Amino acid sequence: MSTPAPATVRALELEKTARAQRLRRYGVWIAAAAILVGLPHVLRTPVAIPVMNQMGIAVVFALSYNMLLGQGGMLSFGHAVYFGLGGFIAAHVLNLAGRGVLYLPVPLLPLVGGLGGLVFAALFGSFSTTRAGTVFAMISLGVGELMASSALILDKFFGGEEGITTNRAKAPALLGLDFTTDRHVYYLIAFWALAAAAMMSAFSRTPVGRMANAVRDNPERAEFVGYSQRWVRFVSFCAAGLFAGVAGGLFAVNYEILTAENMGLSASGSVLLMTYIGGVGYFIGPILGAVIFTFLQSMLSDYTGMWLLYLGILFLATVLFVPAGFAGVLMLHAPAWRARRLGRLLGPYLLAGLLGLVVAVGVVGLLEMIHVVVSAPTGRTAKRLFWMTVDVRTLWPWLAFATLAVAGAVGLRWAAPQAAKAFTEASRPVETR
Amino acid sequence: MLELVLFSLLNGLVFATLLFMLSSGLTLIFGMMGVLNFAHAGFYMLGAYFAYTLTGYLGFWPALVVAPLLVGLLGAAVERYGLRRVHRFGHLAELIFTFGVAVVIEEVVQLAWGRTAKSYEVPALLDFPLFRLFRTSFPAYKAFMLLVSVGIFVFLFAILTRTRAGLIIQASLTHPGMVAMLGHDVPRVFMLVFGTGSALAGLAGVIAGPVLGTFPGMAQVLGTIVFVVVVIGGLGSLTGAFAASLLIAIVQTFAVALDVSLSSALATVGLRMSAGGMLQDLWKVTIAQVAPIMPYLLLVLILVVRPTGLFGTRET
Amino acid sequence: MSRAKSVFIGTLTLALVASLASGVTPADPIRIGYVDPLSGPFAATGENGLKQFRFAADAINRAGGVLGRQIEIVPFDNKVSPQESLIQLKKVIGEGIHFVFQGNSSGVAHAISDAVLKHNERNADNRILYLNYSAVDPALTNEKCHFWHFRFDAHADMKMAALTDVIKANTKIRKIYIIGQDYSFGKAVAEAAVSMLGKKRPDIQIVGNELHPIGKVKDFSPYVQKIIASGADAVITGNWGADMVNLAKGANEAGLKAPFYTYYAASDGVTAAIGAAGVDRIRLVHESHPGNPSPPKMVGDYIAAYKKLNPNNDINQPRIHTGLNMLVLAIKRAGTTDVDKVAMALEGMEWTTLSGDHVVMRKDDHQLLMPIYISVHTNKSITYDYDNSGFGLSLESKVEREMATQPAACKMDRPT
Amino acid sequence: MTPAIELVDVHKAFGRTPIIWGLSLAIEAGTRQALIGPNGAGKSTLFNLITGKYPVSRGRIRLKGEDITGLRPYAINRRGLSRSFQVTNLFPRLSVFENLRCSALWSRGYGYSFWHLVDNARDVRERAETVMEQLNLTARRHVPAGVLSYAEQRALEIGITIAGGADVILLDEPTSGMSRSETEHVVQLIRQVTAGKTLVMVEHDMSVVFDLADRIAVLVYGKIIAHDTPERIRANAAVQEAYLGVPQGAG
Repeated sequence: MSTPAPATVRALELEKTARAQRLRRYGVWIAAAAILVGLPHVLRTPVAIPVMNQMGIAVVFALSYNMLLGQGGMLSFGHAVYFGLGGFIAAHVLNLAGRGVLYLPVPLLPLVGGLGGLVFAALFGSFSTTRAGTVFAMISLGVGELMASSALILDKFFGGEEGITTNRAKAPALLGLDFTTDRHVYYLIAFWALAAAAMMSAFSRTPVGRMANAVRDNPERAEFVGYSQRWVRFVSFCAAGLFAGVAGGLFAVNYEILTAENMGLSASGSVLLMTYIGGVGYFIGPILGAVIFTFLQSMLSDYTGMWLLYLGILFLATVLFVPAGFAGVLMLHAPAWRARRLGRLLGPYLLAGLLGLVVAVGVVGLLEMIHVVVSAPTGRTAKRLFWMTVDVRTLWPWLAFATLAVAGAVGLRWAAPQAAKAFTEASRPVETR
Repeated sequence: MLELVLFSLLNGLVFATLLFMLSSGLTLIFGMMGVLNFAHAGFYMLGAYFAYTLTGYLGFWPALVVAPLLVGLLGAAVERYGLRRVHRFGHLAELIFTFGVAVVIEEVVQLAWGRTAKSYEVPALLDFPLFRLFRTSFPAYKAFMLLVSVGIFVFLFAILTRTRAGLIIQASLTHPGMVAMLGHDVPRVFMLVFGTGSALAGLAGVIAGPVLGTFPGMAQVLGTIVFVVVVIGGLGSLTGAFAASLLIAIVQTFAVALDVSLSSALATVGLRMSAGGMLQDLWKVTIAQVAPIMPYLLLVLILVVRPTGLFGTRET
Repeated sequence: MSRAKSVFIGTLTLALVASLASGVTPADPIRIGYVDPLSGPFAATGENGLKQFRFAADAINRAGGVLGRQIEIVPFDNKVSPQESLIQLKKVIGEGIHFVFQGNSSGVAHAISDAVLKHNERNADNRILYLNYSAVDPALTNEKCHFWHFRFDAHADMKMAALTDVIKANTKIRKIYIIGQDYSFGKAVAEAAVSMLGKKRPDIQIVGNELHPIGKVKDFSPYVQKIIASGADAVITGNWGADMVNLAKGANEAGLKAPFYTYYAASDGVTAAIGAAGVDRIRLVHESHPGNPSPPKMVGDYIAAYKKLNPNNDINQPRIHTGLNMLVLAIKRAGTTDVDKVAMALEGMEWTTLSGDHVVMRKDDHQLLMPIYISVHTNKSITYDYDNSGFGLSLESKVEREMATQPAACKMDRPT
Repeated sequence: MTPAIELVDVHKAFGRTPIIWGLSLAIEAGTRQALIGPNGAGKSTLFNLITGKYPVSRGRIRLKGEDITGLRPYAINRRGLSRSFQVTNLFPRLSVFENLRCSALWSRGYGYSFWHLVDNARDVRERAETVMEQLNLTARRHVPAGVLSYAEQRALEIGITIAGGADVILLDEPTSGMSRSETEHVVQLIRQVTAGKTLVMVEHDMSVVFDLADRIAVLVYGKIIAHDTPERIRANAAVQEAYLGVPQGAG
């Protein structure tokens, strides 16, 4: 017969570990805040702050998307709709504030965006969350296409192709922040990104957040423990729309322009991709994905006209080799970390990584040279590649890059199993005495 | 008016058959493997580009056969060496994988053929007006397109209903788990279906290239319309895909002819909308203006009312 | 300290000194940003534009550059996205570049123009100049004009004024159909056509005024059918890219004989793709001599020299040559690269183009005033074709500068 | 006294095939009711009708006197009825602890709250702890349900059913596929966790049925042919003819 006593004792113990856990959790947030405050002082290139602003917005957007995909199991092709609508509404409100029609300091604008996202998520969610799976995905696709096209047709609200512009410097200043520099905006975005991330993390630990996981796993059973799967999905959907709207509001502040493109299918596709390569199964996944994706998207194009090709190859490689995303790879190493054996992995990983790099150099070299042959002006046969200049008319660079690619691949075939073996070894649980 | 209706109908038919060629493969892939194949339009594009190059060496007619075969082989290879490995990671991984394939195809096409549009032309043999009625002529090539897709439809139906492979495919459409238990090599069937689907998309590209243009954005122009057809028709239903192709093509074609807006419609019944406010455009937009987005409206409406699509039996 | 270590540190110091020194060499080139699509579906246009800029810059550099410095074109890929353009603009600013050319898409142009204005207002010590060589929405030099934007292409209304002059003279045209992409430029074309035709030829009937979504129409047959049903004698369209190609093809298939007056139906693959379907059907309104049938010598030489270097591309935007040379002249006259002073020098500047036309940068709105050419797509007597297709543009008529000039409606704030 | 569950003239047909045929049954509150019958008799269908998974074709169903006909499963659950499934039906990616906690949320009044943190919800956590203890799964608290052993999953299946504290509990073949000793353990468990509640159970293992049940209803081809105490059922000729046929205990 059960006596409540042992359970209570255990509960008390758990209380203690829970408290430790909570402390650790707060620690993470405090550390994140410290890093965000310090970053602009460390990264001093002029491009760093604009790129970090972009990343901050993407992080909020991707996290909101993962509330649907990772937490709620809803694959959406139209999440940018709520980002865009939130942004448009924020831009219009900012314009009103600029004209003195209403009083609203810029730092509160993301809330307006969030409200806009929420209202429209509630509207479209009311009929699209009835089902999960493909039906949901396809309705989101239809809604996405409809809204993106409407943005070009409904000229007055969406401003047609050139969109709606606004001016954050004209709105009332708060605490002396007039947002005329990117740095001001950086701190605004950093604050909201952190706040939104904390709230989204908290949401996943609320009853409805937990039930979103349950409904994702087994909608039928969720109904038999008292929850309507439709309502659970609807609440998640609205929350995701809210935070997408916050991201849209941040976008309005940062870029001071909203266009139809922000609501389009490619914007919705990007957020899916960044969330996926980051890792849908982990809270940190979308953050990693957004940072990496944004970085590649805005920096890769400085170096090559074929950056999309490399991005495509990255998707393929991610799906094939690290299907749980970058966060998944990191988390796989938790056992090895706990066993304090990460050091043993350094050698094999370094070797495999180096060989992987060799393959990449070879492949990139070949592709870039083909690109030169196909599209450069006649006579321009020289190409700067990896800090050297090669001439595509001569044979040796072709040979060299091909050799690198093949040799690297052969080496990797040998080194990868070694690394995998080392990983398995290191992840073995420590024998308890 | 008769002229407009007649030719709209004919054009609608031609467009419908093109849609069907694309969606037939996709619906089988979707229905059997549950994969939202984003690379499908990419294979369509490859078909057009392969045919463009092959036409230069072999002429149009051999290219008509060879290009789809090449695309089909490529599709089968993508399934065999890519999708099959990804399959165990779930549908989402498969979707991202096909998305990656789509991006790579589009970029490789630009790498190989350059970024400008290609002058892939209607073959001389078919480059004449078949008949002329009133002021409009109907090109022979379009009649040829009609003929080919009707042929494809008959061929597919025969395969699905008369052959052993077809029966296996049908069985796996309705009872996905059962076929493996009957001792059939499911991965092989998947590869075949994926290859055939890609080949059909390639064929659509070969045929549509000269009419709709052969350029790097051709896959994107087609965009998601094929998904719309497949979903409206019902996942895995060939008949559904056929009906939905017709429906969408006809709706789109005839919507273009309708210069009616909400305000003009209201005006005929005596209501006057005062134009004003942020959404004033909503009243002024004509049906013709929104014709190309009608399919998406249809998609949402149909899915809300009937989640299985018109002819489907399953939801996912 | 070991010998190897000291050698290492020595080398490092040397390298450092060398790199610092190289940072202040007087021969530092004047860098000019080029923000346009270099990837994605519109990359063909962007890449060809970049090549034409580099070609023009090379000629300037061979002639000694400006202020004793060379000029360098620095490309930035904006993927024709307004958002991405702003990111690239931040990079431009971060790299210390002060002059930016952009042309593709009026939507992007609005975004950049607006961002440049805000940036210059907020950063008086670090301004940038936006040189628009191709985005033709009239608003850019009218209600949205500002001091740091200059346009080197004739805007949509100027081109329409020229076009309607030609139509005015053609008494055979009684019914006109207007079709365009549903966005600012398409609408601007339609509006201008309706109002100008109304003034110049009130007897002409507008039998259709159609807008369709950009890049979403797969099959243009239904639209062509509508045009045929309307009995139009001529069609005006601002369509570009695939929308233009497919419209022309649809017209050809259905046997629609009416002429198409267009803005962007040439080169970058469009000419080749339209091919025979456009012969004697497509008319193009543009800003320079098309090179056929008998081009001015300068135009011919320029095209030939470019073709020799870039056999797969065409000189389809001679305004790139005009814009870059005018900027260089302004820098020379200002004697500095200070943005405000260069802009002052550009105001009112006169220039003779390759076609031999005298053009002038109007001070009131920063719009280059120029004559307009109207040419026909053909394969007859073509010396300089497009896309190596055998098809090209042949001059039909020219509308002089005065006729094409539109009143300036710009209220500009100048820096004091 | 109002019956816990009362079915009045319930019919159910799939397409043209009738499965349940004019069935009426009253289950007294506080009893352990077993439902037996040959395969295909409609036992699982009956469960699905009572719990709202399928709508009835005709007839009424009452729960503690309240009409619940046509209500959705969650609405019925909220009125104090909970069920388990014959084929294990858990939240596979959630841990054992989360499975139980999610199942206890609604009944503790948290609803669709997004203003509470579950970690702070002490009552729910303690409930989950208690159930976990009862199921003997405490050592497995962090393990995702999907990777538990079969017996553990079956135990968790019951745990999810009872965690919400419903007073009417329906168990669909709780011991199916279990070894003798596992079965004994589960029977113990059921006895323990359903004390003072109404239990309705479909079961094929006759020893379990006769061990646990206060009352047994025999369902054959969509009809109740007998409903009585175990002793009387054992002696009932009609039952023996229609169903048992073989000596009892063959299991």
